[in-house]
Amino acid sequence: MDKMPKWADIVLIPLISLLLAAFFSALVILAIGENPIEALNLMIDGALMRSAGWGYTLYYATNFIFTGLAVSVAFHARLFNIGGEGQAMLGGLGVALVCLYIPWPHWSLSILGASVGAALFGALWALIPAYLQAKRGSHIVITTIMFNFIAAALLNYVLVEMLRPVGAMDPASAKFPDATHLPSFQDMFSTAETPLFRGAPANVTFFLSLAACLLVWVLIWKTRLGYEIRAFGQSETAAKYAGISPVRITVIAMLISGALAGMMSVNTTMGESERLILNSTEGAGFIGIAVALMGRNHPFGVLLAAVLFGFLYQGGAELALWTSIPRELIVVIQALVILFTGALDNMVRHPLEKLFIALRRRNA
Amino acid sequence: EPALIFDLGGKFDKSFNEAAFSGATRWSEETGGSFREIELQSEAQREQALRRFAEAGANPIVMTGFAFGNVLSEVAPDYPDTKFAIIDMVVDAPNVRSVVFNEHEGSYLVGMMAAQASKSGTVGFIGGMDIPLIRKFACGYVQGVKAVNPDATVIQNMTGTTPAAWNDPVKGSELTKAQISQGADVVYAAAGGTGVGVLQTAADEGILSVGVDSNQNHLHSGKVLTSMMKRVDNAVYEAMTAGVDLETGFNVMGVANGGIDYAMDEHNAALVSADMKATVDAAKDQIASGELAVHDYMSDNSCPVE
Amino acid sequence: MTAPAIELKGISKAFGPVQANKDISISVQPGTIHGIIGENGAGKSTLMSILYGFYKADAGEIFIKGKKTLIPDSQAAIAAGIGMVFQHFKLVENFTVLENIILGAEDGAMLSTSLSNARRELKHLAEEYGLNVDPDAVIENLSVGHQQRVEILKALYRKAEILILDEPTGVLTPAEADQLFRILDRLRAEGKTIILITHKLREIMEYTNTVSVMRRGQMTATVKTEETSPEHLAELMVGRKVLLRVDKAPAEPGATVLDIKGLRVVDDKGVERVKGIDLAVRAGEIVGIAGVAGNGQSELLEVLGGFAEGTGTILMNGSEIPLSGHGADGQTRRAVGISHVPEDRQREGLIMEFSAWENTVFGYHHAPEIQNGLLMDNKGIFAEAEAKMERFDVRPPDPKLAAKNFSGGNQQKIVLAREIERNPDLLLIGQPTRGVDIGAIEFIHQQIVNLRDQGKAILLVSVELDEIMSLSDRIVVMFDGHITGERDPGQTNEKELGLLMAGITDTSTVAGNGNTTPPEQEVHANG
Amino acid sequence: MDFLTLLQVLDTSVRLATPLLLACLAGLYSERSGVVDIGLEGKMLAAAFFAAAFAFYSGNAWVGLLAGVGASIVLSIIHGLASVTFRGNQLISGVAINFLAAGMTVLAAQSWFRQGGRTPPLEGAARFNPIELPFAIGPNDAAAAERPLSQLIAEAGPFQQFYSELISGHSILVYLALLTVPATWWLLFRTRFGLRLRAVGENPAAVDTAGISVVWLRYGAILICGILCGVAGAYLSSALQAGFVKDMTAGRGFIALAALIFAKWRPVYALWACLLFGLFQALELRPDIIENLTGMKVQVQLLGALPYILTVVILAGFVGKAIPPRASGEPYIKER
Ligand SMILES: Nc1ncnc2c1ncn2[C@@H]1O[C@H](COP(=O)(O)OP(=O)(O)OP(=O)(O)O)[C@@H](O)[C@H]1O
Ligand SMILES: Nc1ncnc2c1ncn2[C@@H]1O[C@H](COP(=O)(O)OP(=O)(O)OP(=O)(O)O)[C@@H](O)[C@H]1O
Ligand SMILES: [Mg+2]
Ligand SMILES: [Mg+2]
Repeated sequence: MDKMPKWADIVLIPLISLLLAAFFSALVILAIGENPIEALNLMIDGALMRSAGWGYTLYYATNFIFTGLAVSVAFHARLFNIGGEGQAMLGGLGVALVCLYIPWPHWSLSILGASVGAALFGALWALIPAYLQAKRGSHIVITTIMFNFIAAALLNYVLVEMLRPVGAMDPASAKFPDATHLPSFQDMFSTAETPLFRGAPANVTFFLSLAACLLVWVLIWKTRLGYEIRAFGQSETAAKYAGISPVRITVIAMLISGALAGMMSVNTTMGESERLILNSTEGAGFIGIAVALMGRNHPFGVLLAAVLFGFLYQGGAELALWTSIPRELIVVIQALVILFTGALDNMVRHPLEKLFIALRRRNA
Repeated sequence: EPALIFDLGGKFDKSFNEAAFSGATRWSEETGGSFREIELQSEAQREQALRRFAEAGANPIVMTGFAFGNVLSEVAPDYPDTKFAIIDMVVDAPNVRSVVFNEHEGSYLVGMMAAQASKSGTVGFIGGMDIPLIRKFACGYVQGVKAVNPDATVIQNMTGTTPAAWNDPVKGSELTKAQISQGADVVYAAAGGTGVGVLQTAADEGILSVGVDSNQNHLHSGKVLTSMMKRVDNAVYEAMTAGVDLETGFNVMGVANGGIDYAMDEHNAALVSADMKATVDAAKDQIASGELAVHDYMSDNSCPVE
Repeated sequence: MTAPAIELKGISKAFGPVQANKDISISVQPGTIHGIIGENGAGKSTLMSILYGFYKADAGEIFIKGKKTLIPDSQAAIAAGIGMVFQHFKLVENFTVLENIILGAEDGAMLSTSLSNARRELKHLAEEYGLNVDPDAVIENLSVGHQQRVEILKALYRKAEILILDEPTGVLTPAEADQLFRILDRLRAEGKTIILITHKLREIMEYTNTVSVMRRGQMTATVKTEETSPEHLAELMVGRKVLLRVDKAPAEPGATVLDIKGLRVVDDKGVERVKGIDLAVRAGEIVGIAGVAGNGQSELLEVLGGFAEGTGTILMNGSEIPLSGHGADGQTRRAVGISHVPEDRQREGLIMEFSAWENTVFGYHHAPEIQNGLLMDNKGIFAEAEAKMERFDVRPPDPKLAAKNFSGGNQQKIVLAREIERNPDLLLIGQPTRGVDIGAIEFIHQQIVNLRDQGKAILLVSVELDEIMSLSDRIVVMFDGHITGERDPGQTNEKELGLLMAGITDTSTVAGNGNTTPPEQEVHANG
Repeated sequence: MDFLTLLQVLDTSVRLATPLLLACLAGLYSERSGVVDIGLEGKMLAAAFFAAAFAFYSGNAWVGLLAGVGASIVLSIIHGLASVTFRGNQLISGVAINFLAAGMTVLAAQSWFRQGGRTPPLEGAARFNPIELPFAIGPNDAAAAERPLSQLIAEAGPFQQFYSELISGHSILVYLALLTVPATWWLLFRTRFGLRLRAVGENPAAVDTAGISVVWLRYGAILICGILCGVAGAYLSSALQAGFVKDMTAGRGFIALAALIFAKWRPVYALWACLLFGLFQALELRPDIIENLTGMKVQVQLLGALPYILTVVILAGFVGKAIPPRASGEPYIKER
């Protein structure tokens, strides 16, 4: 018999954890002498009450969907991919190379090419940690952390020494050709009478991320590979018994994970900055962890959590713009969400389990 | 209402951004006006900050730092009624005023100063992020040093290749120690917030330092030889004073028009002898009159002296 | 009568929804060996762990020598003179014997004095009880028997008056077990009290003074050993009269299905576990492999099942199958007609978090008939699972329930349903009835025999001799990675097999079919 | 490279290795007890901020140190709650703590000092200043001689150079950190506490059944970890630097973690590993030396990434296998 009903596990616990995180965030805001209610209003106002606000919210959400999916696919195989950041950085490099060195006739083709480039580079960056974990038992958490740093150094080198146009100051590549410009929400939904999403970076990549959600859902719950990934994640010995190769699954799951993380760079590098800049990932790889935890590793949950974090990001930026609350508030909120939904999960779970068992005893 | 956007180093970097801030403060004190400001924390905020200020009706919008160049050239056309001023970068748009400084001239002057103050004949240069702009500082400085003492050695280091290099005092401090151990007894820091560490360590270790952008002489009174002043404060002050009538186009600030200078005050009076000052002032006049041309690294991406 | 050494009153303990102990009372006299028997999961270990302070009881009281004693942790238990040797040893593997012994019982904050004192004391104990171990040996280099000695020494070093042993002989050879019991006898003679958990009715009958029987978390009876019989104990254990005898016709072996030649297996620690085995299994026969756990049987099954690697030759229906590298995996094995009921269904045979229906294709998820284009035919699998669960009488017959929520017997039925219904040429089956209740045992045995009667080859591994003897058409005994003998179940007895299991191949003195202990009595003790 | 240059580089290495060493030993206690801590970075960062803030307010570096240690301990306790009491995922907890520290330090700095997420510079007694050992040549001698210190040292004999340049002139925390190495070794391998600590990281059930509380042992280790991280952070902001700036730990917590693996969870090896990584960081500051030595331009990025690359190589088992304490990373769960 389960200790508690399924709905409690997938809805109640995350909700309570989220409320706890929100409560402590409010305390933090109070502690720095601001009003949490006002802050929340400002965030909602800036992120959700204007179409441009949504444009930013969904732009950030797109990143988080990709990295959240990346973390959750690996999680299904019991692999903690903390290297989304590095994989996304390399993904950006893939995008840049594809956009800069291949003459694209139209954006619809270039986005495909860039996606392949991003996925390939991201996957490649996940391959070594995956291989080392599978073959040599090197702990993937440590190796992926190390690979984040190595990626930063590598990207720095490539940008400064190779891709930076002569005489330019920024460590950034040249601007991509116009043919690679992705339609933004503004391009797609604005009309002369009703300007929408003005200047917001959300772009067609958002739909790509929705497709990724769907694909991951099918992959995990409808295909043999997904079945094997989940089986391996639950029990490695059983997987071996069933003829599922741990090496193969570890590598494949990490490749998919890395590819997804890399894909977020299509959004940032191609969709927004239209050139490769140094820090385009801005921690989205790590936020993927929070998103996956909150979304219970389910693509739909990831989608919801990503939008929530997109809201936090955009709202936080607005706060920084109009109040003296620094943008780091989001980092704190993010930390609290990870803490309560991830690390302190049992703090909420155990009392609830006891409650449900007691309830059941009484009813029995 | 004007707005001021600080680059990643932050408002209190004791140098570049702080100079901009003091210009704005001077304006607001003199006029009683108020201005909007934001310190950027991330790359993605650049565009957002520009747009939100523009939409909120801020005018003119002043920003410090070359990194805004790309974004501004995209945003400016969307808000034709808003005036923008960008410092350290040229953006070609009808509603943008681009302010650039002849840092090489000022660096030349402090280079002369450093060479005269040095007993060991070895002086140092610590740059922030390794970009052409900072090489321009370095190149001017070396020219100044060699003008006084052709045999002098100049040790050059850059803090890094990423924007983090503007804000890494630990590394600034260690680089200074490294230069001291190589014999340098005057170091010039053109490194934003990193320079705080350079000046601190120079003071700790008993050598002289040269500040940058703002007048940094007071940071360690009696231990900072002088500062290469880049009157970002003036540029901001002027932009804010002009308000919506801000004259757009290209604006070069140099020794000739007082945009660039070296700092003398009570904190370094004891360090600079009348002789030294006279030599430097002579060069300053020559530069102002055009008699002496200091090579600008960015004109051809190379420096004639090492 | 003196005050009992231990008295437990009304002990209850729940693990989440599982009630492991329910209102248990028991009293143990000093200077006796008290046996505790019961099926797997009956709650024996839990009860003893409560006594040792490892778990905290939800309710109940503990009296030591007539005095009410609170045992909130093991420290208190040790102080009360209780020592426990757990089913799974609690040793720090990369520490030395000495370090393990002083751990928690150091004299003073500095190690050096503790170590030298302990070294002296250990010498004493070794001489007194014949418990010889090298104090400087590192635990992971010691044999299981020696590790157990360290555990006993640990207890004695802490001056235990009451010693609890949880299934101490499961991992020992018969000779080692004999030696253990000699030590226990000596301790009893000194007036120490011993509680012995075991599944082996013979040990109970031979060595204990009293015995308690547990069933489903409750204590069903406590009796004097001399006043009971194995049959009676078995009945107490399962709650009804049991008479288990597998009805089967004589085998009619056909062609050789499986032919093993010179098989060797080295485990991941580099230890050779199977040391050159030749064995053939024919269609229509059940070959049973007997042996003490850890003598290479498990590794043999694993290599055949494709999830461990080995060297040598294995022919399946006449064609060679790879033993390492490409093709040496469960998928390929299944493709050539080998099905496998693994020894540990919870860790190997099932994904406990998966629902029952998902588990019914585990290992066969690549089978073409359950695919629907690129995707898996989940609807079809579900329907088929429902039918299978019906046929195998899985209770509750709910395919959506997670595997972890079925009882052990029903979990085993799910695995069997999956493996048997594939209609394999060869069925590998390890410990088919471990932790399964008697009713289900009957059913499972019947299924195995039916499969044989359909002309399939079956290779059975079980540590329960009785199961081997009643099911097999041919018995092969393994010891230390070798086959030490092959016997006809009708022509042998437990004594003879026991000797073979201990590696003694000269069995002329005990050979024959004069069974000393009829198998059907001992079967109940399978639990 | 001449002797003096070598000394200078080593001198810098020692300074830069100190925070690594403290954090590495902190991690050693934690992991030896079975609690993996990827939150070293966060604890150091929090400590760096609070140390600087309180040193600034009080004008006393020791007060700052206490505050830093306090902040680090608070985070340690959160980690303990998550990984010991509530038996959660230790990695996730570590990630959360890193973010918490990264965010909170800037929030607090901004709210207290309004200087863009930094503290005001520390001066005088608010910092841990270099200690000049007896008979060493130091700034005082330089002032007396009215000549640059570097010249005085350059003219001294090799032993005096060695003594004055490398041994003398560090802050007290550097010497403290170095002393922590033998102290840790002694505690770990010569005392009862050490025996239990090592045991609980290998097999908590063995410790538990021996009548020792796993929870308290682990909290003890976590506490020591907090203290050491606290000192490391305080060192960063009030000895190595004069004040706190945002993200000033700059990945040192992770390098310390790497060093811990490199050191195979042993204190003396940890010292060497941290000195090696300190040397990398020192060389990163002196590209001239590398260029002279190797005769070619070495990318600074490569140098910066070297500790991480080395760690991966070690993890891959190409240079001796690193086997962590067996129970590390796993919460001790008795009852499911
Ligand atoms: N630590 C635990 N957490 C949760 N449930 C447990 C735990 N230990 C035992 N159980 C459950 O409690 C019940 C009794 O288990 P226990 O180990 O006491 O049985 P046992 O009689 O010793 O069985 P065996 O003969 O297999 O050793 C079982 O259902 C078991 O699954
Ligand atoms: N305080 C010390 N001073 C000098 N050398 C030491 C000191 N402590 C240890 N060593 C030596 O340094 C090496 C590493 O020591 P460390 O403490 O890391 O492990 P160890 O004591 O060898 O551990 P173990 O007991 O597991 O073998 C060993 O060769 C050890 O003898
Ligand atoms: Mg048991
Ligand atoms: Mg020194």
